[in-house]
Amino acid sequence: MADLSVRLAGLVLRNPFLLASGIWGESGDSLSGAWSAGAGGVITKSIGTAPRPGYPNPTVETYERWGLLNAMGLPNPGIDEYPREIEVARRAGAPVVGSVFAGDAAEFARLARRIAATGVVAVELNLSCPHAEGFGTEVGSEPEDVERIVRAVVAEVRLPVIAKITPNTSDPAGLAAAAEQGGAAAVSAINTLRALAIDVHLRRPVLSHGLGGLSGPAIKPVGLACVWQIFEAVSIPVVGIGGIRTGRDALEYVMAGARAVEIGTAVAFDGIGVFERLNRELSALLDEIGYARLEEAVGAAHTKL
Amino acid sequence: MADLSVRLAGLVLRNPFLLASGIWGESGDSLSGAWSAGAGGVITKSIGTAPRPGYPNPTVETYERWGLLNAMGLPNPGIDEYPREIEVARRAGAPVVGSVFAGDAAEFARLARRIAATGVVAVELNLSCPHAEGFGTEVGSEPEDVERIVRAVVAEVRLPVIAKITPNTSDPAGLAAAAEQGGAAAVSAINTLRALAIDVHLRRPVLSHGLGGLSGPAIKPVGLACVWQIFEAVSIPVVGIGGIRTGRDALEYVMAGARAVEIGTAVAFDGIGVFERLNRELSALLDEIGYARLEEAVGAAHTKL
Amino acid sequence: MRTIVRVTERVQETPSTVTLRFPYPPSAAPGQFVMVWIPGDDEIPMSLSYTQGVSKGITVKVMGETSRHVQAIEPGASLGIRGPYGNHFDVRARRVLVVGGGSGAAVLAPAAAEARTFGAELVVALGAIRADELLFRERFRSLGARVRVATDDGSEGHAGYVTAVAEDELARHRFDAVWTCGPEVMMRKVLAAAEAHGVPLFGSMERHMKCALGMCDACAFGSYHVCSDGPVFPADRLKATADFGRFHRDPSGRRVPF
Amino acid sequence: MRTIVRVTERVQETPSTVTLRFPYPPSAAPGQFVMVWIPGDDEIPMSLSYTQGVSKGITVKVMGETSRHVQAIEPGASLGIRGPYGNHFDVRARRVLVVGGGSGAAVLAPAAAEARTFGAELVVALGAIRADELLFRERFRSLGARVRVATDDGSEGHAGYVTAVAEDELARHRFDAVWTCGPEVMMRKVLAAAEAHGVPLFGSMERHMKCALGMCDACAFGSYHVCSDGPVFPADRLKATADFGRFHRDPSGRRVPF
Ligand SMILES: Cc1cc2nc3c(=O)[nH]c(=O)nc-3n(C[C@H](O)[C@H](O)[C@H](O)COP(=O)(O)OP(=O)(O)OC[C@H]3O[C@@H](n4cnc5c(N)ncnc54)[C@H](O)[C@@H]3O)c2cc1C
Ligand SMILES: Cc1cc2nc3c(=O)[nH]c(=O)nc-3n(C[C@H](O)[C@H](O)[C@H](O)COP(=O)(O)OP(=O)(O)OC[C@H]3O[C@@H](n4cnc5c(N)ncnc54)[C@H](O)[C@@H]3O)c2cc1C
Ligand SMILES: Cc1cc2nc3c(=O)[nH]c(=O)nc-3n(C[C@H](O)[C@H](O)[C@H](O)COP(=O)(O)O)c2cc1C
Ligand SMILES: Cc1cc2nc3c(=O)[nH]c(=O)nc-3n(C[C@H](O)[C@H](O)[C@H](O)COP(=O)(O)O)c2cc1C
Ligand code: FES
Ligand code: FES
Repeated sequence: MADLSVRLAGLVLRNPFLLASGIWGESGDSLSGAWSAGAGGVITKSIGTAPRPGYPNPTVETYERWGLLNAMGLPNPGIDEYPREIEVARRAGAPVVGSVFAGDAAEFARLARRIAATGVVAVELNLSCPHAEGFGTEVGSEPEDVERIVRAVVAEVRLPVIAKITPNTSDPAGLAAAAEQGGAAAVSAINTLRALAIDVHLRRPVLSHGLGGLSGPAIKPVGLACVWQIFEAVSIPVVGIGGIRTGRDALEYVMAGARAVEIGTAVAFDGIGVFERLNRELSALLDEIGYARLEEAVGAAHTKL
Repeated sequence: MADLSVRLAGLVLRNPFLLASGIWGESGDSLSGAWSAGAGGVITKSIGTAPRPGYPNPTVETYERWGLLNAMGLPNPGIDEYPREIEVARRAGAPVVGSVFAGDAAEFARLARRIAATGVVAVELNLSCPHAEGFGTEVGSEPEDVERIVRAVVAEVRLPVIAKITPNTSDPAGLAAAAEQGGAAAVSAINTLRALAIDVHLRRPVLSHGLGGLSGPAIKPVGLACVWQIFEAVSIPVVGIGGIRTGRDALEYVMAGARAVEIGTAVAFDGIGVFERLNRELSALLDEIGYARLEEAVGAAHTKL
Repeated sequence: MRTIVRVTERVQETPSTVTLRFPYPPSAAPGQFVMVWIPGDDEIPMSLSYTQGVSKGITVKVMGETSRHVQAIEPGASLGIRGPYGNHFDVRARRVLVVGGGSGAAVLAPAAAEARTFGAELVVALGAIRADELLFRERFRSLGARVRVATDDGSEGHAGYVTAVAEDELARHRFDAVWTCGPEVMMRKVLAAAEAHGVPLFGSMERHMKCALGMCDACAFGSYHVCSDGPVFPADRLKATADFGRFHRDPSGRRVPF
Repeated sequence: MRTIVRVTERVQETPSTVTLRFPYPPSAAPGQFVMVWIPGDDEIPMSLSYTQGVSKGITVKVMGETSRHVQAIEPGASLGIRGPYGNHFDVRARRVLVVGGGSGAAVLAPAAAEARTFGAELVVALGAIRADELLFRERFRSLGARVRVATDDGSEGHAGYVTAVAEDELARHRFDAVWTCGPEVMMRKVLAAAEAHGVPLFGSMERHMKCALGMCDACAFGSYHVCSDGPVFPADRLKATADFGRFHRDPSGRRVPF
């Protein structure tokens, strides 16, 4: 049985599978449910300064069996109410990473300080939501912005800061390098790809917001490329995200350079039991290939080109 | 039977389905084969100044049933030899669009002039190949570069110039607007998404070049979003590309703003017979929805948001 | 993927409730729900009130803007449907007490209909604010059920809550199961009564829904998600969930008291 | 998607030719080919020389760097395999003349083997530069085929091209089909002879291959693609294609004469 535990920016995770932000992340019971189901750690829904209802439905659209579009619109209970949810998850023993979104560096710093005070083990900055006006990609597409935001947050909190990078860019590695420059302890990639679904009979976009983000198996090759490029550009650890559904998918990310991975859409497609299966599959695969510890495989594919 | 013909930048196409660049595009017989099979027009492989063998195999990797990765490395016979292939296709009656790639504006202009002299009906500029050092995305990711290249080409040729835009950017609409500014008669989008495939047993990337481009059904929602955004930003016509396999896919692109579409990976997945099927399906769908002419549907989804 | 369906039939069931029928081939079980998209407007969860055959149905009570729009829909209009989602009632019970309040009867009627095909004996306790708002009374009757009603204003049957009728039935007769849907305060009382008489209870829950895929957490209900673990919950799960009858979550995920 | 296989067996067939066997479950027909990836090196098309059962095989002649690497592979090594691709010989013929030059026998041997299971009578005309380079001679014999050979250096059989043997057989006997694989100049001659005697011919072609998916155009052969319309072509298609025996395309797509 291969050792799946990983060290990530000072944390030790029992396995590399983190619940991705935005999935099972609004309530403390759900966060602890993901932890009981076998996640190595859980990331909260991205939390903002005030409660947000998000966009009207339809907010999701499945794309065949290989993708999912969403434009939730960053619904969240707001930083005043949310700490009680984190508390519930913490009491259940889950290592909780607090995700925050904001419109500028000062707001990011304020939110990060508040969420850091709730006992989370790290803070993830959502610099990459592709469909929320004034947030996400809109503040995270230029290296200077990323560096400034990360620097402002790092100055406020003692916890590891993880910058979540957008794939909707010509240079993901440049954004990651800017995050490193700003003092990030790790970068995570990718968030969803800007995407659209149209209903030809109704002659309109399906999602109420029009544009949304694509996740799920369809984006795995794009996520792998981002992680690959980022791994070559930075020396801080990388967290891989995008379309992971099997132990093999996860190992592909690890070999591309990820020390840990996040699981999102697979929870919708396969249920929360996916965490247990991922652990089982990854462990069996490492045994088969001949790795005693997952960490030995980090970046393994880079030595070959 | 709905009328599928479209006018595009002064051209009249019998139907909106163009053979995409890089597919069946190295030989004149193949180009005319696609035309006989029902394409509305054919686009050549991207041609450069000198012959290029491309990267060593493996150059392609299929991704389940919904995607394809490739890093061909822009193999092409070079502009000296290629005109004979165009001649073969022209003699068969096919409207041929000449695609070219180059490292800078001057080389683009020289190539465009040469290919324009072969009797093509338009020139497409590959500003978007994601995996060829010194070409494609590397010269087409900044609006200023796009504008300068397009301007240089437009100054050299009397034919409509189509700028093929990359999706590996934070702002596809900005690149399209730059192309319009430079004098492009149309923009086409999207080229492939930067992507990677890793073999965990061999611990290495599958494609010899490492990074490649993702095409096929997986990228359709991303292509639709790009076309949607571009349609809102420019007044020149848009050619939609990415993952089109059915008449409905094509109509989604048209409603998002495309006047014509290009078909690539579907030829690999479904064979060249896909053109006939696309024509049939699109025509039936327009009848069902109640459009007499495809052109009425261009951008139809924009009125609703 | 949504399927765009055309409404084939519209039935005004009560002054505030309308049934829409439309062809939708996927098979469905009573208790399951669909997400109903009113193009240009919201998409909302609706139980299937007709589950058998191709012609499915939903029965909509005016609650706010969107349900008002749904009600105004005429035959020929297009709806986007996805689903069915969620679990369902076990319709192979023998003696069932059905307790419905308000639009709750919408999900209980198809369950009763399918239970009849397995030969169940049905007693239905139906509550509404007024006699003319009693939903599916005739439908239950035509299934051979014994129907007892309660109205808030006493315009018919028991004057007051339907819970009293349910308690009375449980005290007098033996049942194998209680199925209930309605306001959570109502369901809490029915649960207490069923428990007192040792009868297994299954209640159909509602929470704000967005994805219906067990992902977005909008419908979080304690350690469950109504969209994927429910909407039908057995008594023990309801009782184990502190929020039951007390708190739900608004669209931002804030926990708000009923 | 490639399948990574482990080589289980390596057989030195002739001084310049090696067979590698490996477990690869997908079913295959004789004539079809696979793309063989030598990790860290190129990926090249190879006909399956063993098509039946799980243990497939390829038989590789040294042509350049990659085929030399393939040859050097020992049991236990990993190869990436995708396919099988392309069409195949119709093995339900009754009297077949098989004409193989050089490594061409690699694809003809499994066709002969499967034809035997349908009871075909086989005559094999086998050519090579030297006697020790005659590929699969014993394998054809053990199938019950009558084997005639030709060597460029006259070290065995007819001294000269195998086409002379084929012409001789066609002149003397009646055949239902000719199957051929080898240098295109050779196949051109065999085609002429088969035509002269009114015997349908099928030839297996080679072109530079990249995608093997009928997409990239690397293997363009007139209006056909060898990877998806071939590799086996009937005589009329070969004749209709001006490039046959005259031009192929290099990896850049340039048309170059043989
Ligand atoms: C599984 C399930 C099955 C349901 N079945 C039926 C049914 O068969 N018949 C019926 O009349 N009603 C049913 N409902 C309730 C119905 O979804 C709401 O009444 C409807 O969404 C109200 O929308 P509105 O815009 O008119 O109301 P609003 O004015 O927006 O709000 C009125 C009430 O409806 C609730 N609501 C609004 N949007 C949603 C949403 N997306 N998800 C859940 N609740 C929402 C609000 O929380 C509020 O309590 C069901 C709900 C769920 C969760
Ligand atoms: C359908 C098909 C089936 C084949 N079956 C066999 C077989 O069973 N046994 C066998 O020994 N050979 C077979 N070949 C030929 C074999 O693919 C080449 O000999 C091999 O690719 C040579 O590679 P190399 O790097 O050693 O040679 P190089 O030094 O690269 O070149 C030597 C020759 O091989 C050709 N070649 C190189 N790469 C390719 C490629 N990707 N596709 C096609 N030709 C290439 C070159 O054009 C040149 O003519 C087949 C070819 C095709 C198209
Ligand atoms: C419904 C949904 C909601 C999401 N919400 C957030 C969010 O609030 N913050 C964030 O950083 N990412 C969010 N994401 C992105 C995911 O965390 C993840 O980056 C993306 O979905 C790709 O991973 P996957 O393919 O495993 O889903 C969301 C994704 C989905 C599908
Ligand atoms: C094998 C292959 C080769 C390609 N070569 C080129 C090229 O030379 N020039 C170019 O502009 N695009 C090239 N493309 C991109 C396609 O033209 C098209 O933009 C992309 O594949 C998306 O469309 P699809 O999903 O229909 O394949 C190539 C794509 C593939 C799959
Ligand atoms: S509605 Fe999204 S989890 Fe239930
Ligand atoms: S090898 Fe690509 S078309 Fe045949």
